[in-house]
Amino acid sequence: MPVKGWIEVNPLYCKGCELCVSACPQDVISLDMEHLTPKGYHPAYLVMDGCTGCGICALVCPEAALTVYREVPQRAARAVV
Amino acid sequence: MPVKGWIEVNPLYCKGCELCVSACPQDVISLDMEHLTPKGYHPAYLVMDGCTGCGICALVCPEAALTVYREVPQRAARAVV
Amino acid sequence: MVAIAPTQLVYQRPESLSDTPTHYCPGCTHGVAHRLVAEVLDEMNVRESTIGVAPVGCSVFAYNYFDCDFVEAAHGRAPAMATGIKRVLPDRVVFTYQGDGDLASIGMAEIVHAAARGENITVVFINNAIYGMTGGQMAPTTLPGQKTTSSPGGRDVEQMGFPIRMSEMLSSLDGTGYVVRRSLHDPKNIRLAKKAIRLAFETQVRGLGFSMVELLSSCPTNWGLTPLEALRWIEDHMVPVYPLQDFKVSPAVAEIRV
Amino acid sequence: MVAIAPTQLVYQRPESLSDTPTHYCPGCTHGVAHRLVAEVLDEMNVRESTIGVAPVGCSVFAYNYFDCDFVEAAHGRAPAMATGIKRVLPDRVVFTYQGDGDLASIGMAEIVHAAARGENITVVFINNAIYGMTGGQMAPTTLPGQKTTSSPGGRDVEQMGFPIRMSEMLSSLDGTGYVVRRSLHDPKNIRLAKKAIRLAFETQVRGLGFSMVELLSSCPTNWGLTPLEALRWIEDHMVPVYPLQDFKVSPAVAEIRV
Amino acid sequence: MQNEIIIAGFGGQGVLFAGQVLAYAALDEGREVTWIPSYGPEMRGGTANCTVIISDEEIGSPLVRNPKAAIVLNLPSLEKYEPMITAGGVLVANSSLINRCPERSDISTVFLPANDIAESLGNKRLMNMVALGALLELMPVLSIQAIEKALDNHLPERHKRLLPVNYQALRRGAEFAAQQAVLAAIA
Amino acid sequence: MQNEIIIAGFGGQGVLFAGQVLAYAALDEGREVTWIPSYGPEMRGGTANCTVIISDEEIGSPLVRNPKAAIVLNLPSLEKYEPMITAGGVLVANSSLINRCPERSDISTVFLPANDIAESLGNKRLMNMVALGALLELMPVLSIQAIEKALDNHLPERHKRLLPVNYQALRRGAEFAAQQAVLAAIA
Amino acid sequence: MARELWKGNEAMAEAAVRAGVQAYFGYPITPQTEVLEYMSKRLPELGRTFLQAESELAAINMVYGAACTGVRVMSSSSSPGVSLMMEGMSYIAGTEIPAVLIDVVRGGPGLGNIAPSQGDYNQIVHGGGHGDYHPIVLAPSSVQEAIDLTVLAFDLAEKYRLIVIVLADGSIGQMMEPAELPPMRPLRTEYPEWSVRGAQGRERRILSSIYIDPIDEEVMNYRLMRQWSEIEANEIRYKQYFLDDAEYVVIGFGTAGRVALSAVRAARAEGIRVGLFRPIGLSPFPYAQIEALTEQAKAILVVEMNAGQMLDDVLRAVKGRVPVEFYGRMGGIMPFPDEIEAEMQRIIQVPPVLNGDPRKKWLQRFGKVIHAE
Amino acid sequence: MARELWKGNEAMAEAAVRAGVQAYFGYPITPQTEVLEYMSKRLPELGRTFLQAESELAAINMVYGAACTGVRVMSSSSSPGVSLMMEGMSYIAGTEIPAVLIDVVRGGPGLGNIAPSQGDYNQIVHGGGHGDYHPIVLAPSSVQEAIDLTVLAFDLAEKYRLIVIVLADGSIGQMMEPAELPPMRPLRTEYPEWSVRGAQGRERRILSSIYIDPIDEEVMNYRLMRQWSEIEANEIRYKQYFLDDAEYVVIGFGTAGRVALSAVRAARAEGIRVGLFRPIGLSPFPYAQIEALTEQAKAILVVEMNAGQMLDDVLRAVKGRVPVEFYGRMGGIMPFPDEIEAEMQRIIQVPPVLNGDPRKKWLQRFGKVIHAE
Ligand SMILES: Cc1ncc(C[n+]2csc(CCOP(=O)(O)OP(=O)(O)O)c2C)c(N)n1
Ligand SMILES: Cc1ncc(C[n+]2csc(CCOP(=O)(O)OP(=O)(O)O)c2C)c(N)n1
Ligand code: SF4
Ligand code: SF4
Ligand code: SF4
Ligand code: SF4
Repeated sequence: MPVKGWIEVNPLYCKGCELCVSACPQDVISLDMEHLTPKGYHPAYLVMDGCTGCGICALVCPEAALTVYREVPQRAARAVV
Repeated sequence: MPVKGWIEVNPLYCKGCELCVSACPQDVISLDMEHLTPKGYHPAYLVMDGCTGCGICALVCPEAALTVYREVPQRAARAVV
Repeated sequence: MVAIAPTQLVYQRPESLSDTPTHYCPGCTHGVAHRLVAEVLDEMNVRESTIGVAPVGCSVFAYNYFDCDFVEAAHGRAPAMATGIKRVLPDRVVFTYQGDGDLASIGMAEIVHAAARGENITVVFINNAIYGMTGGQMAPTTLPGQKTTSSPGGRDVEQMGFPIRMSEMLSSLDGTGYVVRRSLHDPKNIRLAKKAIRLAFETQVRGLGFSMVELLSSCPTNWGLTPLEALRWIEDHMVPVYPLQDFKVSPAVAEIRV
Repeated sequence: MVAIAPTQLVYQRPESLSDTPTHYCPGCTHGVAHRLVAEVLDEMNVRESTIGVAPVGCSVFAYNYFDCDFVEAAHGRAPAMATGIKRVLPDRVVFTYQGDGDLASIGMAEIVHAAARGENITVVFINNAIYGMTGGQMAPTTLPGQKTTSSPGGRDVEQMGFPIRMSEMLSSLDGTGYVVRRSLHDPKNIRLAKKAIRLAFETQVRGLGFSMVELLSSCPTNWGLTPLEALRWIEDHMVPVYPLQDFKVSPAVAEIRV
Repeated sequence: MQNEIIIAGFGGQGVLFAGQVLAYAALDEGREVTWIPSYGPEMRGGTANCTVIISDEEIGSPLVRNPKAAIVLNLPSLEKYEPMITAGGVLVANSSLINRCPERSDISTVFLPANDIAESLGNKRLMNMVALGALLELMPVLSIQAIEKALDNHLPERHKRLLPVNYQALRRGAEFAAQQAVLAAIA
Repeated sequence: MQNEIIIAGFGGQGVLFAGQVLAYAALDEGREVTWIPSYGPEMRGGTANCTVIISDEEIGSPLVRNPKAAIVLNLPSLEKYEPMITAGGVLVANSSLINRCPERSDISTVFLPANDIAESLGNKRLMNMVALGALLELMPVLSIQAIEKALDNHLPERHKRLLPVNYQALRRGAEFAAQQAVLAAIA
Repeated sequence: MARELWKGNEAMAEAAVRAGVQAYFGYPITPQTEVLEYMSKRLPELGRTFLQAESELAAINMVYGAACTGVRVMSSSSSPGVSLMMEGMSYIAGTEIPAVLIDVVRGGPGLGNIAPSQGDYNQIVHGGGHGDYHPIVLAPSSVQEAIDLTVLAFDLAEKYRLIVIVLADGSIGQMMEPAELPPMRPLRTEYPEWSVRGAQGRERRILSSIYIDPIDEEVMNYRLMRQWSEIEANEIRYKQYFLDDAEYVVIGFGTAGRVALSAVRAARAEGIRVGLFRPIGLSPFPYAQIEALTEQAKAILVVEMNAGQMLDDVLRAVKGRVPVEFYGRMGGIMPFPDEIEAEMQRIIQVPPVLNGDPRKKWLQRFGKVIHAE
Repeated sequence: MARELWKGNEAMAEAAVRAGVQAYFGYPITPQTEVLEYMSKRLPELGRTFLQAESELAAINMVYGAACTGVRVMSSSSSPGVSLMMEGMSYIAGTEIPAVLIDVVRGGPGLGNIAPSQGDYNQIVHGGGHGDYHPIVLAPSSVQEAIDLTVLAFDLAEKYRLIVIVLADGSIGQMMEPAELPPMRPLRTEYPEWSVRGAQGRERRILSSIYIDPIDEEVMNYRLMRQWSEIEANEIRYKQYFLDDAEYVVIGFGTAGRVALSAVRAARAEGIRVGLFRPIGLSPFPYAQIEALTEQAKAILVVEMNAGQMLDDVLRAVKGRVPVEFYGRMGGIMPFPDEIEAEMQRIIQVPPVLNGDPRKKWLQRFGKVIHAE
């Protein structure tokens, strides 16, 4: 069972360039056509489950708009705690 | 018997740098300590026989002060005439 | 009560970036280059001893986006300005961030001499094959045949000259310690670019001479492409002309382990 | 009557030199370079279609010594000025004559870009490792350790930078057709230098791109040597740092037979 | 007699072109005219605007603090220019992107969904023409015909096929403005 | 009371240094002084000169058209400066390199073989000191002793060993001038 | 040719083409770039020379070279780029050859911004490189004038063998107005007797700015100054509006002048007897004409888009005979007509006094205008 | 310290060292090169920074960078090299940081020659790069003054955060005179609150000349102008000679001023009541002081080693109240005192009239002086 991850998109920075959208290996990011950022762009967001927290979206993001988290598998978790 | 040659030194240009003097394979050029050029230099001149008209002095002269002549050996002479 | 799985932070915005949003066009990889530099400053923990020199070009406002001391140079003179700073503050980390018009056109003399002097500075060179800020004129790095607003018929190399490969040219100078070219068009290359930027800064802090990382970067706006198409364009058209290689890695630099 | 042996003229002052005596110091090989260029203009019979561009440096008065049209450029800008001339008069022969301070220091941007553009001009580059006219300051080409009036302790490459090898650097540019280095320190090398100058001008008249001949030249006055010692100094100290080679001979140029 | 019109909105909303069409039409009608844009990098992403002045005599300043009319296609532009318009002037505001009503009562206002009308015509880039049509209805400094002629004369060849729908856009804008005026009168 | 001295000759004849020695001596004597050279590339090969002004008050112009005295070490310098000297002034000319006599009778002149005297002292570079000695004999603006002190104080270390012969040169010049003056008086 | 709608920058470029410019060398810079872009398309079409130089420094030296061949040649730039041309301009002046430069001024100093400004007045009119020389400087206030003056620039440059600078500003460059272009002139086929084009069957020619002997340099400087006196006599240009019965005179050039025109019209509408004097040639400057105005004017208001650079020249002309007041906007801001009208009203209500420095007085008032204190 | 014999160029260099210059960046050019050569030896001895830049353009931008760190930094050059620094100077002004430049002026325009001249007055005092700003300009007339003004230059540059230029000429640079140097000042160990040296435990600092919004640029320009008014009030410098009872006034700066002094002394010796006013600060210019002189002077003679550049500023100050005459030598020629004395005699014999342009009148006469016609 794959690790579970998620991203936070900071609307202050995101410009809806879609580079993360096309870079995401799991294809789980897309633009949110319902909302506009303060600068007037449609921001990226996680459309569905499946994010593994691989961080590739953050790697390609020109605006450093992304924060990426990952759920720590139990074994690792102990290590962490 | 080697070809006979000679040089003319234009005192307008010669600066007595002695580069021709040291370049001359026959060692027949030297500076004329008796005379000064209009610019106040001791000019180069042919001190003795032996110039073969090889033209090396002219090749190294920074001032293009030298004209080089050579006597044409009889055979060649016909060709020339 | 329910057990909550502990979570781990995979990536967050680097500290060395200020919280000012950039003015770059959506998808412009200037932003990626900024981020990578900031990550390296964080990792090397030199933000507080770093002084950046911004160019004239789209990145003219770079000083707003980094959380370190910054100065703004005249067009093309960033290497001279950086030299002035580094010479009086040799223990600070000094870097310039320059576009291809700034560095390879008007600033040619200053970059060549900074490299020849072995100035201990790091140069982040953004090669996007065009003048972005002024609206898409030809750069020295513009590709043969490429249409720009000042080469409307496409760059005719016979009339307008050949693309200049700065990294190749500068690497012939003895003062250079580390000169490489990387690209920002996909995750793999972005990772390699970051490694290179790290090595360039390490070269500087060790006093091993002039270091420069040339980065192939996109200008979707003036190329008239979407951000994604622009990345493809880098891969398909720029990389063949600007090979991604190490052009100068001095022996001392080769030994650096990070 | 006596038979007079017919005589043959082995060498005489070239027509393309005016009859003005130079202001160069005795034994300065600037004069040799002038002579060779003039001989080539004679041989190619292009004196009347040639326009020379003089630099700022000891050869600032070059225009007085050649019997062809001439202009005098600002310090380092000869390649730009030559470009302006050549672009409006493409069928004329345009050459610049520049010292190492003029070409390699202040004029770096202009020479690099003229080369990158493949400007169809010929550059005669006099490398004497020093600033002659201003009284012997350090040039970009000054040798490591060499004492000059602005590097009184000798050139410390760590502080003052490394010698710049212009021919090597420029030959990396696609616009160059012919880039070589020769020396003026003895008859053999002077002959080779002349051949190179001829080839450079042939490159231009055939429209085969930018051509440059770098000539290692003496500055007895500022080196503090006699003219003869100065030639030795070239051979012993300069040639090892500035190898006498062909750095760029484009295929088309390689085919030229003269 | 001089009329000043400011057209403002996001870059890409065609505000500069709308102004040029006005200017061309004025030229073709033999009037004096100036068109002056905001220019430079701030256009990137940010807002763009242009000022068009149409007059019967040599025009002095190409900029005015208080224009006779303004077309505002987004909220920032409304906030910037509504207060500037001279009393008795005209304001055309794009309700598609502006979520609050204009406030002034001493000017005649059209609040029209330019984007929606344009999209209903199958091309949202026509919003500028819709707004222009509305303006001319309330401020007949030039006839719709003149604008159409200008479009015909100056639209780049490759866009000529779009002429009819541009005409439509102008008229739809004008009609909408006319109706609103009527309603205003009734109310 | 202000005295102006011009020293002129070929580059390499030490005219600039002779002027500096004068200036140093004046300084050590607490006088006001200026030394100004001809400078730049024309020195290469060509002629060099410097003007020294010694005064008791703040010196205005560092150049004068008509100096009180001139030392000329070659023909061009004689031709240039002889006519310039103020009436009653002093001219020291180097007969070793000048093949014609000075012409003016309204100034006191020394025509001395500076090169030959210097060579007789075993070092022809001393010709400038010989000439300087002669000048001071006719125009005692400073004492020979003052010059010697200046040489002692300001001659670069590596040349210090040459001090005695420099002194000699000064005195030989002075003596020659004195004799010539006597002869002139007799004649 | 009929009137068409032209953008200032493109109009100046096309005007140069019509005037027979053979070669253009330039470097991009806002707000001038359209000149270069236009030339990059137009000149190759005509088989003439366009080259984007590596810098303004290179561009002016390319112009220098091309000018030596006797053809019509030009460059264009904006403030920072023009600063880089100072050495080259001095060389061109010292070589006595013709060249044309367009400076589309932006806000400064330094990188500043790209908005319209007149901050280069001093550098162009008084500074302009080392040594004793003067360029002719022409300041258009409309697209039509920009066209006419660009053509004139080439004629004057050639007539007097010097640099002529068209000093525009960002608004002239970016504005569109109806304008008429002159017919296309044929390119020259004969070249001046000084031009360097190869010594084909004639004595060689040399073009240089060196006069190593000061005596020669002085003679050359004298020649330049004598010629300048001639230019001062022949090449004064200005336009007057409503001056016949004017008691108050506004003086402004270029865009500031045309903005002032609106203000003057408005004031006239209220019956104020005010007129406008707009210098078109800034160098040589219309000193005599302005001095003459002191006989009718109760006061003079100078309006500029800078901190009062032309003001100093006006003061020289006025010789303290009538009060001079100043109003300027700086850093890329264009004044609105109402600001200038307000200044006129103020001057009429509170007649200004003779003594005191107009610039200092303005700064006192101006602090409040921009809420700087 | 005792008086020693110093060459002007070396004296200025050592004065800068004593004043605590931390870094020097320059490029060789006659007649200034000794400053660079001296620094190349002296600064490394002291462990300070000397760097021969690749050009004047690079040098001024290195100065710009070093100045941003808050240390004392300078460059030096001569006319053509200074022209290449115009953009950099404008940037330094726009960034409001201190820097010192020495310009040892030579004959121009163009390459011209290397002889002493004052031909850069306009470029330095009025021109000096694009945009609205003023450098402080100090003009020494002796080696001692060159020393004192060089030290002062650093103090003023720092006090007002701007460029101060020491405007010398070839003769000041090459001349030797007795002079006394100030004691060595300790290098600074604390740095101004604006200096960029790394954001160690503080907010980051940015130094830039951009104000992309004209509103901000205008506020910055206003700040510069307000400060300049302050400088005009505080930093006027000049020296007066024999003026108390003078009926005729000679005005000249730098070397021209000291040559004039000889002429004035000679005239006084003949009982002529003439005095000398020598501006030491050229920017700000002593307008008020010169205006005041019009109350005692029957006529004013301006003497320069150029074609009358400061003359225009004198005319502005004089406001046409007394006749002004001009005498200049150009292209690298230094006037002899007798030329100036002759001019005074002429003025006394034929009292000059108020109207007419002094420069034109001079040119009329001057043609004969140099046999140019
Ligand atoms: C002296 C000078 N010349 C020209 C300009 C105008 N200018 C600003 S940015 C720029 C080129 C920018 O292109 P590049 O360096 O490639 O950076 P990019 O915008 O593509 O990131 C130019 C020519 C200027 N500001 N200053
Ligand atoms: C803008 C400018 N900077 C500096 C100078 C002074 N200058 C004249 S020649 C020269 C250098 C000459 O050296 P180089 O080019 O090597 O030629 P060389 O004299 O050795 O033949 C310099 C710095 C100048 N004339 N103009
Ligand atoms: S890459 Fe960054 S800026 Fe682009 S859409 Fe994704 S989060 Fe937004
Ligand atoms: S090489 Fe030439 S200049 Fe030198 S001595 Fe010989 S002839 Fe004279
Ligand atoms: S113009 Fe090009 S380089 Fe500039 S920000 Fe936009 S995309 Fe990036
Ligand atoms: S100084 Fe040197 S380079 Fe110049 S002429 Fe003399 S020897 Fe030749």
